[in-house]
Amino acid sequence: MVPLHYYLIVSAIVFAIGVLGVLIRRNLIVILMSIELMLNAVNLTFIAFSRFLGSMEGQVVVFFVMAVAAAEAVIGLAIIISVFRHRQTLDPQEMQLLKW
Amino acid sequence: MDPSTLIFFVLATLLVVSSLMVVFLRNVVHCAMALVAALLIIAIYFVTLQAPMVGVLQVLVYAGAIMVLFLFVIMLLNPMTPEQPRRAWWTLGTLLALLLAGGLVPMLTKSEPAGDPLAATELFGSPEMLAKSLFSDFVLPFEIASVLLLVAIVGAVVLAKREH
Amino acid sequence: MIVDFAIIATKAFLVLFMVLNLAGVLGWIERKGSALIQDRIGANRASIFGFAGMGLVNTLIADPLKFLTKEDFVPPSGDKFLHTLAPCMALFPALVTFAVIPFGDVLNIGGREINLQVANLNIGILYVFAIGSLGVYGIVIGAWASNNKFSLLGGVRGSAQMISYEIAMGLSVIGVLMVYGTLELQDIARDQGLLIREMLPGWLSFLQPVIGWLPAWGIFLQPLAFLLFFTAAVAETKRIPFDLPEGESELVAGYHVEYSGGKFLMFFAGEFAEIVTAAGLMTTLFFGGWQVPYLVRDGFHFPWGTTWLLPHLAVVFLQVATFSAKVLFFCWLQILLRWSVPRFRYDQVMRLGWKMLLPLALFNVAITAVVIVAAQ
Amino acid sequence: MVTPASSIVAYDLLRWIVLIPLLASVINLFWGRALGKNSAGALASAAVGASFALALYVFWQLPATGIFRDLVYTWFESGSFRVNLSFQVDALTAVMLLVVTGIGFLIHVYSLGYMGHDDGMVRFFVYLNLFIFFMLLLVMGDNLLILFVGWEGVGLCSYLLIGFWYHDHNNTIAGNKAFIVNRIGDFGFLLGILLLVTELGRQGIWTLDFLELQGHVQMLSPAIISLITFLLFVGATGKSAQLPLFVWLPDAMAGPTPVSALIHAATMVTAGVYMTARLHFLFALAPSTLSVIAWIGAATAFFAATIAVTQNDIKKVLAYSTVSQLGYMFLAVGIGAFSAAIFHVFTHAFFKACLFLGSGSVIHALGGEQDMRKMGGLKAHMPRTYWTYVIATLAIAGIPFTAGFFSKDLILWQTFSHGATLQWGIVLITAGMTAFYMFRQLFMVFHGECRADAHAKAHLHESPAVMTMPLVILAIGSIFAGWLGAPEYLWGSRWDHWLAGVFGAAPAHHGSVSTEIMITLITLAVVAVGIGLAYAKYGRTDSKVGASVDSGSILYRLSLNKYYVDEIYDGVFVRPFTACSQFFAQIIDPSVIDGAVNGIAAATRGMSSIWVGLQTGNVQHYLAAFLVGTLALLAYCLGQL
Repeated sequence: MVPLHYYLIVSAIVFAIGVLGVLIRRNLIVILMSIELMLNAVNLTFIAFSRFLGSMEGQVVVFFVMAVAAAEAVIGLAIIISVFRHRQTLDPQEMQLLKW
Repeated sequence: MDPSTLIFFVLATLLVVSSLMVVFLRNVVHCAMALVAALLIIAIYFVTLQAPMVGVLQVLVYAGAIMVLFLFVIMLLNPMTPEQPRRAWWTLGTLLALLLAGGLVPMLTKSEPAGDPLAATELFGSPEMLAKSLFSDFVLPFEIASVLLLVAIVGAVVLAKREH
Repeated sequence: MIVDFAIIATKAFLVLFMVLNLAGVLGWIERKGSALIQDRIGANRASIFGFAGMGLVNTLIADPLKFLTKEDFVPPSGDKFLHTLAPCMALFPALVTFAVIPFGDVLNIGGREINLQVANLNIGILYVFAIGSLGVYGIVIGAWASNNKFSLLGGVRGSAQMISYEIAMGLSVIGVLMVYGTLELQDIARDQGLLIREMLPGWLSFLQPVIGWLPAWGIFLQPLAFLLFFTAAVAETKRIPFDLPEGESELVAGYHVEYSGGKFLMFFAGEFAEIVTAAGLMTTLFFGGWQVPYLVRDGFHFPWGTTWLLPHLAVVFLQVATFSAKVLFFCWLQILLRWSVPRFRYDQVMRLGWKMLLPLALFNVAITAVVIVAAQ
Repeated sequence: MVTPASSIVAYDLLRWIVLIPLLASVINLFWGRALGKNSAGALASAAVGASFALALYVFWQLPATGIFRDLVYTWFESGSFRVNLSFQVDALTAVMLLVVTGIGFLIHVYSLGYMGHDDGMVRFFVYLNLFIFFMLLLVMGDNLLILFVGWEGVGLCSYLLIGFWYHDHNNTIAGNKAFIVNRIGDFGFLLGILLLVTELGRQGIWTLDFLELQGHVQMLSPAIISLITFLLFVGATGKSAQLPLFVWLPDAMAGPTPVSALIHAATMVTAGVYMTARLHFLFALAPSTLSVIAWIGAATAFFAATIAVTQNDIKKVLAYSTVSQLGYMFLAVGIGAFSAAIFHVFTHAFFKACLFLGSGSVIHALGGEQDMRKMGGLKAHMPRTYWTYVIATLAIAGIPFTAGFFSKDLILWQTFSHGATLQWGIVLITAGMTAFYMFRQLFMVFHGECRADAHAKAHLHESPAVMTMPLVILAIGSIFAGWLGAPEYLWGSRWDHWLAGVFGAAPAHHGSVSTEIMITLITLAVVAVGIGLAYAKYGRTDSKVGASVDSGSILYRLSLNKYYVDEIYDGVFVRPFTACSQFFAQIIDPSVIDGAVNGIAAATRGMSSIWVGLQTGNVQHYLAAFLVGTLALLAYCLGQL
């Protein structure tokens, strides 16, 4: 039986990698994907806990996370499309109008 | 080392590698495919953790729908300009991420090992149980999620529609 | 332990073997069928010592040889890795889906009870859809990897079309799941062994003499669902009248313009495998799967009372044979479709999927729910 | 004496007495215009009439020592401190109830005629009904807070009605004056209530309920009680126009005459008396306050009378006489003769309402003329008004066997027998002056030749029946209302027995019946002198009214100008206050307050101009900062583990 810690550590690493992606990439689509990666890392911890605590709550939460992730991805991609239409780029550094 | 642990480590390696590929590959489509791989591996983890339902949903929703949507958008925009990274920012980001991982790992390992896995019964993770808790304890969140999805649909249509 | 493993391996091998062969046979059926319908002879050139075998030689031997010996061309500006990955991703789901489709009831042999189904998952139908949803990657990746405007367009079309019709497909099946109350295909198949009179609620008992003798097949309980499922399944296989991703007339060959040789063969086989899988699903969900009307484990029990006992092996054989026959019939039906209906326009495809199938499926779910509640 | 709880009876009818006028008021407020002025007025009058009928019914059922209670709901509750919205009717309340609804009803009817030509009639009746509602709240509330709500409510209505003809700026000013002066008094009143609650609370009793208060006030130390009662009395001086806060009442005459009759003569101004009577158990424990009240009452009676003798405005005279009569009531309160005070409230309500309505009828006839020098000889033109006026005048002057005679005489006798000889002297003289100025008014208005201008003469007419009927009824009341409280040597008083349930047994009379009769005779003599003087000066047909009077004397001018009290207040309080406000508004506010605010704003802008550099607009930078914060938290948690 694989102990709980292993899963947690793996998910932590994946999560950190996702953060890294969000930090350093300069392509909105990839950033969005990295966010999905982080979400899934968290989902993994949820499922692991639900398994090791023997309660369904974790799985239910993951279910909701998926729903929210779907909504988030849809909206994010829609935003990306409209942004790309206006200023032929996906580079977040190019989108700095929102400041003083 | 018993086979389940072996499988775990193999999957873990694959998962980490594919996640790294998501972050570090230059080509967006390659990133997407790497992410698909990562998602599938996580789905396998779910199944091994007695959450087959959620695992299948993972494949169905993430790999089957969301990622296809990503690819669809990538093809639609087809961004040709390759991104040029800036060294300083990369090093800073990597440093921060490493710190995060270095902080999280001990954090999570310090948490005392959870109780008996025997609590997981035969039915555990089956559609029945998931549905039971979904429609008994979590009805309200469930409904709210449905509304959220509706809102997302409308929002997406409004955002992506060409105005003219 | 070893024996169990061997049994599972045998089942898997058998199913895989059957599906692939069936795919080949379908190639032959398609070509000869088209020839018949278009009043030509067709597929009769290749022959071994003058033996053409009605084109069997052509389709089962010559064509594969030709494909495998052709040059495997990758467009220079394309993406080699993905270009290779795509056909596998197209073929793989079609093949593994069949794992959860039961092709018979239990087989008692040497004191063992063998469930005639490769993998008995308690989430069977969901598994089918999950794997099916992966099928789209083959097209999309292939289209993108070959870096060709036609194929890119085909890929975009394909991804949109397949996602759209997956939704309608899933929703159309929900009605069936509600009726039989399980996700497991083997259970669904077993439940269809009942007779309608055993399922009729009290307030409908006056219908007993009229329809009571019918077997409780999905087609009788969920006719609308079957129509929707059939349409969606055909669209999923990307064949005429839904061949927009391929679109010979406007996109040359759509997503596999740049494919040749073995990779194209894989796409080709994948398509037929999908047909087989779809046929298997239709059979299992709506036409009783391996059920023979009035045939139970020890023989026939006709509604008018006469019973006709059979040995176990005979029963199992009958079941498997029936299943195969049904699957073959639906494969033939889908192929026949290709030569008998005109193609849709792309916007028509989308409108059909979103504005007709989806609402109808939802309507079906609602009606089913109402009836079930009323029946309790 | 604490009323035994056994005699408390739950009685759900009470709430309707209060609610009906409110309902009528609301209906008129929203749909009055749709109904039309006349039907709106009819509705309003009917509503008050209904309340009156209910009140009579309740009065009929009420046992002498019993209390009816009607708990509507618990208004609020905090800890053990609970305040109910609930009503009670005991003997005292019953009297006030009948006065308010009965007289109120008559005056409503009267207003139908009086306000008939006014465009604001609907609004008028809305206010009037609202007033009745609040007044009933005041007299029927079973705890001090409900009473206070009613107290403030009637103040509001008084303000609204004084400024009813808001087109004339002076009326608005008069309304403001009434309101502000009352605020001073109410502030004292509120302080008194708060002090009472907190002090009792300190003893562990959290209540405002009258009965419970009655049961527990003995706990308080005398000094505290004196302070509380004094503060409460300050409120009473404001509402009941006693020295030094009487100045608003004369100006309040700017309102329509029915209002003056109802609010500023019969009911509202007596609220102070009612309040002191209602809290008699409290005041009884504060002899020092009582003596103060006695003195202020006497002084007010005299002071107002001296002003009244020279006024030429028909309503001003009545206003000052009201102040004077209120002085009598407070004198009675001051000497502990609560039932006598309420008795005078009762009778005074009749004849003073009658007088006001009569004057209103006169003003109505003369098309708004209020100066008595432009009247005279109206006897011939409006007989009904005249005779009712005569009766009411006799009553207020205290002619035997009229209502005023019994009540005023009772107060005088009680004062004397209580040993407050000095106050007795003062009010004795006041009685004479009362007779003088009332008959002066009678002569100036109704006798002699008519001095009205031609135009007024032209449409001189007796008022319609709808106005004179109430006058007649009130006149009858002005005679017989007093017979309830006849002295012992006549057929005796039923009044004291009636109120004994509330105030306990009437104070024993020191002194013999002979003394009492003698006191009465002395009073009558003084009154006769007053009447004689009035006749001599104004009664004879050859007297030159207006010019004849020796306007030269300093005393006369003092009196005519109300001792310049308004001017003094203006100089002492108003002007310094406005000056102070000016100073703060024009120097402090722009420089200090605005300066501070603007300074803060400027400082903020300066700081932000420094920090704005952090806002690069680049999401990833923000995320990095966010991540740093997360890491800090993480490090902290790790440190905890």
